[in-house]
Amino acid sequence: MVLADELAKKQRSISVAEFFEKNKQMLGFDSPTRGIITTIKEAIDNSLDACEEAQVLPDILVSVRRISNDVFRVVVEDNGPGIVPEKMPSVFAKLLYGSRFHQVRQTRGQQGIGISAAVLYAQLTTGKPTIVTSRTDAKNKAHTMSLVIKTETNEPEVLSHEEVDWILPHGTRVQLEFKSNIAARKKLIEYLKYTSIVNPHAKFRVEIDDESFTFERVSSEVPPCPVAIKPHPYGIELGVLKRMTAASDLPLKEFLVESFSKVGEKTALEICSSARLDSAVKVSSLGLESLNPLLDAMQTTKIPAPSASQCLSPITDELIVKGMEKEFELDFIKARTRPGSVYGGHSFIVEAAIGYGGKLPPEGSAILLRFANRVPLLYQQGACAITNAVQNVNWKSYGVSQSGLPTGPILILVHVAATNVPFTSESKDAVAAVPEIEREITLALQELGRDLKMFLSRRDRNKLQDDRARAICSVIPLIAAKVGEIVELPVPDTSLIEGRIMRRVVLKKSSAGGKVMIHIDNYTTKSQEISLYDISGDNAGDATVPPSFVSEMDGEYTKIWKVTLSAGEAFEVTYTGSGGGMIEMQGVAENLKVVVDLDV
Amino acid sequence: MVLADELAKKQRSISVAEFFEKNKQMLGFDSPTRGIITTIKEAIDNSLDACEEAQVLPDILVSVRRISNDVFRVVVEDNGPGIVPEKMPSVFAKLLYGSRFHQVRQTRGQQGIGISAAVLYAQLTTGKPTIVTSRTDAKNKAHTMSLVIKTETNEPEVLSHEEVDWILPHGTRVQLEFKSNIAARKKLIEYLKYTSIVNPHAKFRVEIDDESFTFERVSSEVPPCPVAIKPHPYGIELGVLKRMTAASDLPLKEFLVESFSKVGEKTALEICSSARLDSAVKVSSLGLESLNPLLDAMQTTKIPAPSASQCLSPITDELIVKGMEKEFELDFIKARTRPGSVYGGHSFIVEAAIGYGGKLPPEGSAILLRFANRVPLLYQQGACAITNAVQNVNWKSYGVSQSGLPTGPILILVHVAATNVPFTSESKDAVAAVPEIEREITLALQELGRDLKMFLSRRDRNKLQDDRARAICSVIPLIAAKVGEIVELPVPDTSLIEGRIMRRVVLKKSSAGGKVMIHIDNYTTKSQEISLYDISGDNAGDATVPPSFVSEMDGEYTKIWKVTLSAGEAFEVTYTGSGGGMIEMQGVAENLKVVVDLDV
Amino acid sequence: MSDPTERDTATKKRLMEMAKVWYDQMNNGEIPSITLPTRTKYNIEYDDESEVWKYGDKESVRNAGTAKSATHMLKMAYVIWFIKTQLQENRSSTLREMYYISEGWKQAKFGAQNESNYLIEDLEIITAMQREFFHMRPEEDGASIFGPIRIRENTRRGMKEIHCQDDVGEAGYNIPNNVENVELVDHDASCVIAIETGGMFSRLQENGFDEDYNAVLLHLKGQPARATRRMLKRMNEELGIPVVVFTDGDPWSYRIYASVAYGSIKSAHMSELLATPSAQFIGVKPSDIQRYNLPADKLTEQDVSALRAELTDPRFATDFWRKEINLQLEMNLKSEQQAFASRGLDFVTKEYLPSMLSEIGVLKR
Amino acid sequence: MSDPTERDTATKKRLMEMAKVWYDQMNNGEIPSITLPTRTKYNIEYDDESEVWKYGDKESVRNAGTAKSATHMLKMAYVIWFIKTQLQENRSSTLREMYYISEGWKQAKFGAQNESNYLIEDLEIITAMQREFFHMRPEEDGASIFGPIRIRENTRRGMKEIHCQDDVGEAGYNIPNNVENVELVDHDASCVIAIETGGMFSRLQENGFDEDYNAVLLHLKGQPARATRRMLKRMNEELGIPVVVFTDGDPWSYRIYASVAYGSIKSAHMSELLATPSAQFIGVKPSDIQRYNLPADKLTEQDVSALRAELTDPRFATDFWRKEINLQLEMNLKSEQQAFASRGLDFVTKEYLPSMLSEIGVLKR
Repeated sequence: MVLADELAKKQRSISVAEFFEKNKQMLGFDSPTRGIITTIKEAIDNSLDACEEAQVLPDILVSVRRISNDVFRVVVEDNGPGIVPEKMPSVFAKLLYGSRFHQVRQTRGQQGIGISAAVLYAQLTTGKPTIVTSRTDAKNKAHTMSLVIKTETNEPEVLSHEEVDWILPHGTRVQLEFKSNIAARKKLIEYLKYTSIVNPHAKFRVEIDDESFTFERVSSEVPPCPVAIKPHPYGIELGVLKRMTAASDLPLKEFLVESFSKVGEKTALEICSSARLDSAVKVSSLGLESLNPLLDAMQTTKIPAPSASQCLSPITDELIVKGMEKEFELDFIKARTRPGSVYGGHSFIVEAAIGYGGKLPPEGSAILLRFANRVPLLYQQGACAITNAVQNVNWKSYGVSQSGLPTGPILILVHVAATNVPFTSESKDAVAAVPEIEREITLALQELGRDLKMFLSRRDRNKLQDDRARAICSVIPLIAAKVGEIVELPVPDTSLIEGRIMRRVVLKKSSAGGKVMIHIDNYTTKSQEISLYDISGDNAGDATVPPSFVSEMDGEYTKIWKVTLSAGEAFEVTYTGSGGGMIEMQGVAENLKVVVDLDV
Repeated sequence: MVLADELAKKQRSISVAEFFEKNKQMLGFDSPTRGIITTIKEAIDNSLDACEEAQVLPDILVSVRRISNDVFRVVVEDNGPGIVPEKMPSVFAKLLYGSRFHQVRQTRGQQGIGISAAVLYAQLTTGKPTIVTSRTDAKNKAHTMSLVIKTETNEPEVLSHEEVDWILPHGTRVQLEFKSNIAARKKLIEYLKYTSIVNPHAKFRVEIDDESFTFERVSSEVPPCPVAIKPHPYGIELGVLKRMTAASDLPLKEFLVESFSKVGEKTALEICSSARLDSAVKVSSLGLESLNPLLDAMQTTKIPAPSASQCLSPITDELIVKGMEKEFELDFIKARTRPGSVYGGHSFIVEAAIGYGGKLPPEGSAILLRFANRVPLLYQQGACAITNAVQNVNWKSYGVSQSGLPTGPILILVHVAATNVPFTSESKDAVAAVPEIEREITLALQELGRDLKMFLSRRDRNKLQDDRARAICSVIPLIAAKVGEIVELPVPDTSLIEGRIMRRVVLKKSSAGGKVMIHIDNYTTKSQEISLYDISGDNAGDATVPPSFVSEMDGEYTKIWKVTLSAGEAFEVTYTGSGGGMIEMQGVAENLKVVVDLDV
Repeated sequence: MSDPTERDTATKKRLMEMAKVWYDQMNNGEIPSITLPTRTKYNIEYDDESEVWKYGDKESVRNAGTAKSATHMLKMAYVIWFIKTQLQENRSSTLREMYYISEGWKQAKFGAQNESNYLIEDLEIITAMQREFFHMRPEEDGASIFGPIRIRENTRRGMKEIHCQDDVGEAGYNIPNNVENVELVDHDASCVIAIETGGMFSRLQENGFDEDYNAVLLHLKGQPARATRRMLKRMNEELGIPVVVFTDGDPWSYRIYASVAYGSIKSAHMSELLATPSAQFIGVKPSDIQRYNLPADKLTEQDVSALRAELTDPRFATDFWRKEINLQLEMNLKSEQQAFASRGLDFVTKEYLPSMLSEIGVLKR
Repeated sequence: MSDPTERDTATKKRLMEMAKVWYDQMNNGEIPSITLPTRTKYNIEYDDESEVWKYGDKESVRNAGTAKSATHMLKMAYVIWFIKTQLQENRSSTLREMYYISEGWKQAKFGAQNESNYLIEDLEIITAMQREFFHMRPEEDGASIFGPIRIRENTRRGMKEIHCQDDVGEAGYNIPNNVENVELVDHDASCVIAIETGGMFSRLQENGFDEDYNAVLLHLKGQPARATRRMLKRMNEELGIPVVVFTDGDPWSYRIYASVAYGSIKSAHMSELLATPSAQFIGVKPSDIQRYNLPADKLTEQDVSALRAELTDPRFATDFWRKEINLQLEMNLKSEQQAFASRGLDFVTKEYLPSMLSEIGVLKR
């Protein structure tokens, strides 16, 4: 027997479950800490997808409880449409099984691996089966199954199955036990916070051991469920085209119209003529020598982009802003949803948002939140096309400093929604470097950058105007006093300058020789109703104009005068006192108000 | 019909070929450039593995030829054992099919994905089948098949099959066509260079378009083929143990001895008693309540590490050094092979080498060559545990500067050989962060660091000795002259100092007043045979000792004196001339030689 | 205006006129403003009449329209007021003292030392008067003088008459910080040699160069103080003694020469008082480094950029300087004046200086 | 050794003795070597007898066993030879000139200026002689003096007698670079006030402090030159005038005081000649910043590390300095002496100095 025969005996098929059991790091189960995050993420992805399909407002319970030293029990329960009992074993205990892989539309889960991989990981570390309960409608009872995966064959094994009563009319609950540690807590909360930003219609109740809290929904509209569409001719690859033609019994023109989106009769004929092929030829008869020009023609003929509106479900500007406002305090916030675009035949939409100022840390790199199909990406930021695109924007031209990422009090959110998100690995941590996607991210960020620049320069302009007013009202009188002293003449009156230069309401307070003087000039062109607040240790008992209201607390007197000044009019009050304290006026627009405390 | 029923209709199995066709970036086919490298790498991995199994010295041809604008034809041909015709379709056109996945031993390919993924990529981009030719021995003819993968089912389809004459008695040739571009050329040569370093027994002939060159072998010994062993009890996970016990009909003690490596009767009994289990109980009857303590006992009982020598095939220090010497010019080179170790029940060995100086770039970060199971890792250096371990070594304590990686003229090679290398993804670019592996890399590098430090300090010491000699022979005579002038006395004789302090042969040349004087002192303890070379414009016609040989060229005279000096003896010659030129002596060991040209 | 009282009255009047302009502006409801020439090297021009470089036509207007410039004007008002008081009380002070006194000026307090310096310069420009007239004393004294010249100094302790060779120690006569108080009585000098380094000053003294050639030696002590430049100007103008400048061969030394001969950019408004246009350069030239094979150092990055800046400086826009500076950039070398010592301690007094001084026509022996 | 010829002969003898040691070492087949005290602040010790800080017992031996130190000794041999020649020919030169002259010394040529400086210091230590004895002239002159003291200076142009108040301009008498040529004739002074800044020197002069208190004012011009320190020492020792030091309140100023009073680390070997142990500090103290509420600046990083270094400097190892330095680090502030101007231009002469001088017992009015 030759050696090759001997070797041949050892050759055999490998079950995909075996493969991933041995290579669990590829699925995001590389450490016990990460395993718990990945599991919850996969379960929540499924719940949110299912609720969307059923057009139900998601109400999801996440519970993590330590049941022995290193064993944790995780439960995720939703109010989705439920799963019919016959499909429960395959959905939860067979890798590469699912409803969404073959559909061209945006979903969170795509690969049919996620939750089954969690089941595999659970049985590997604790030997315990996963317990799934599901109910499809109020008329039926719930079904509870105890499931494991037969690794050698990647087939589900049902250890027990019973019908049970359940409080929910429909929904699914999955319970897994595996080894982990509590280091995951912080990351888990981060994951839930970000998930809740991009799923503003979902409510999450969280129980971690004895602690419980809630992420509330800010929108009560269920986003429309993306509808599956046909593939787009652009970016279809030769191998796929060959398979499609071989399986079809249609003539070429009809094949094109039927099989692809956005191809009507006219476009189909254009493709045929460009490829120099008879539009009536049976496509199953086409060989490579015809398919090659056909593919070329499909990709060079002008065809509209697939209508992203059907198959994709962007969050929309408005809801992104709402979600961000809920979780962050910001001075500026703006979001953009780009028009749909295409890469390799897959539709996608990029959404982005920028937040600035507020409670964000004033220094250091921007906070970057990455999302794909409404799922937050928590790991491998450095390897992600989103990060890359953010870094390639020239932020300096928008008045923001940059070192790789932009720096300063900035938050950047980028959401890539696609019928097929090109992840760099099954663990779905990072988007691969697809030029079309990077370009769209760049465009979205550039639009937002221009808005941010406008905000920043408006802020600077306001500062400048304030500054000018302050100069005129507080410094020029001092110059006048000193110049008067030098030339040995009476101090010039500077109110003319104030009046001419500015059209504002000027409040001045000064004290000297045991007298306090408050003076208001209305240099604006309109009448102003002013509430003057003066808080100090003086009771102003002898005020030349008695205050409309006085109150005392701990020796501090709050005096309020209600004053109406028509354009050009002035108000003045003096009283005996030592001054100090604070002074303010209400009722005048912020940008028309100048308050000068000459004692400070 | 409830919604769940509707949804259930869409749920179905996904073929692993479909999955990877859609997610080809996960397998290292994310760009056309990278696709060509990945393809060649997978083919060569298989060839080298097969040659090792057959104990043949690999002779591998790699050919890349552009056949149209963006279509390239790649051929890889080896002299391995060949593949029997029945297995050829599955080996090349079915993902997750192979001989090495289930074996516990070191192989390059492990996953049964690689070459089939290349076939999938080829048919996807060009629609062309892959042509495989294989012959198992001289008595049989070769078989040629034209193969594609049926994506929907992940099954091979044979488009043609014929027997052909072939010049090789045994071997395999695979030919693929796909879209790529020539940007891959540099990376390809880099890949082949590095592959040849860690496979010093292999010869590669390379043809890229019209250019061809060869990487020769430096060792004619085929490395022993690693032998598959049984799994080790450490690091076996509960799920796997459960499966093993369920499938066995042995009593516990026999099960332990039979199923695991390094478990003898004594160890088995120890495990049983530690787990408080009867050694005679049938393992198939054990439930989780018994398996949990059994697993604990297996992992806490002291069991020797698996004998890495059988299942692993390290390159060995000696051959790493040879391989590196072949490709780099270095002043220092040292390699270490660590003893075998274990992570999660998998045996592994770390080998490392450090090269220093020579033609390496004197500045910037060290060059880091990463290898896993004799395969170079070319991408994602930053994400790799090897890089991490190198960076965590404190290189400064070995006299090497560091900024993340060490810096300076340094080359670091790390090879991880394992029965299962924990890659971060199927594209096998980076080793995952397994603490046991990182620890072994650190230890290997620390050992090498100490050697490097010794080399560097020896080099410094040599410099110091040279410096000392130079001081004594060239500066002290000048001090003597000046001090003589100051104290107004004859210049002191410094030869006593020279003789006492150094045990060297000192050559001095000086010229003054139209006379040239050459003086040699043998201060060593041995007799020295010296050839004195004096090249200058002087012909030394009147030399007090006539030279043994004189030649003239362009007015330059080469004068050679052959002188034998016993210990303590001196030689002197003077002649009329103006000096200059160069002077040197041969026959004296470099570290015993001091040449002082007092005119310079 | 040699009478101090008269001088003080005129100064006070000028300052009050300036304040009156602002006063009137404000009374008319205008924001007060001042106009100043732009103070950069792109705005200095050669004045044919006085033969010095002065500020050109480029002007910038400052008005009190922003908090920053209003505060600036407020500070100027305080400074004018302070000077007026000082003149009235016949006191004087240093800039640094005024900086500290401003502590009590509330909003008009100076933020940093150089702010008060800059303000005084502005005032000099606007009033066309020297700071010495304001009784503002510079921090640094002037240079030392050693040579055949007799002066009379009006000190606080009375009038002192001093001969700068006979009545002083080896370190020479120290120029006081206000040269206006010095009267030049008589002299016996063929030229004034302004020397950059103390080592060279001593060398010429030791070698008797002042006696042999009737030269007045003047130690510049680096970038020359105002008092030094004013003194050189007066010796040249009032006594008609030729002035030569002997420095190292590097860009900083050329600037020393330029500030003596053409005036500095910082005080271009004072050029007529401070610059000595006829002063000639006899320092180490790049071509000397070659000619005498002098020990030299490589140029630093700062040197190179200083040389480059000089190429765009109008004061160096002559064939001589362009040629020498370009040569220096090409050679990438600089030498110190003491480098002549490499050719013997007497080389500089026996060979270099006599030949240089004859060449430029200062010595006729 | 006031007679110059005698001094030169002794110096030459000492240098030749030193060379003879090496000569004998070489003739005996030994590598020539020299022993020097370690020149760091960890090796300076207080000498009870002379009351100054000197180098302690820590020594380092240099021998010609490596190319570097052999070359160093070769240079030293050349320097000794050069000085010997200079003494014989009665010439002098600056360190910088010697540096350039070394151009012709082949292997013994200096690589950089500070190499020749360091070598001369080594020679001073080994021979226990001042560089002035070697006819090596410092670059910088000494300080200016203004006050009731009369000196006689032996110049190259003969003997000059000068009264430092009556015979000089306002800038005062310039201390020459070799104080050994100055004779102190008589005085009418209550104290010498060594002042850090020119502004304060002029302030005291303007306010007539020298006349009112018979004080000799001395402008230190920053870190005092050797000539200045020697002059202070001599006025204190020969004439018995108390010396006080009036500086800014920052670590660099404390070092100025320390170098006057205790000697500098660089010239600890010369402490007996240069240090004035009885000199008292009346500069701005950190506690003054609090007491007088002086305008102050934040300490820079350099300031802080200089203060930290002073805490480990044996010269500052007294309760007074430890308390003040720690206070300063705590306050994180420093002030200049002219900051007293914030309390009026007369404050320093009417209040601060009289009270300080009375407090330390220098003034008894």
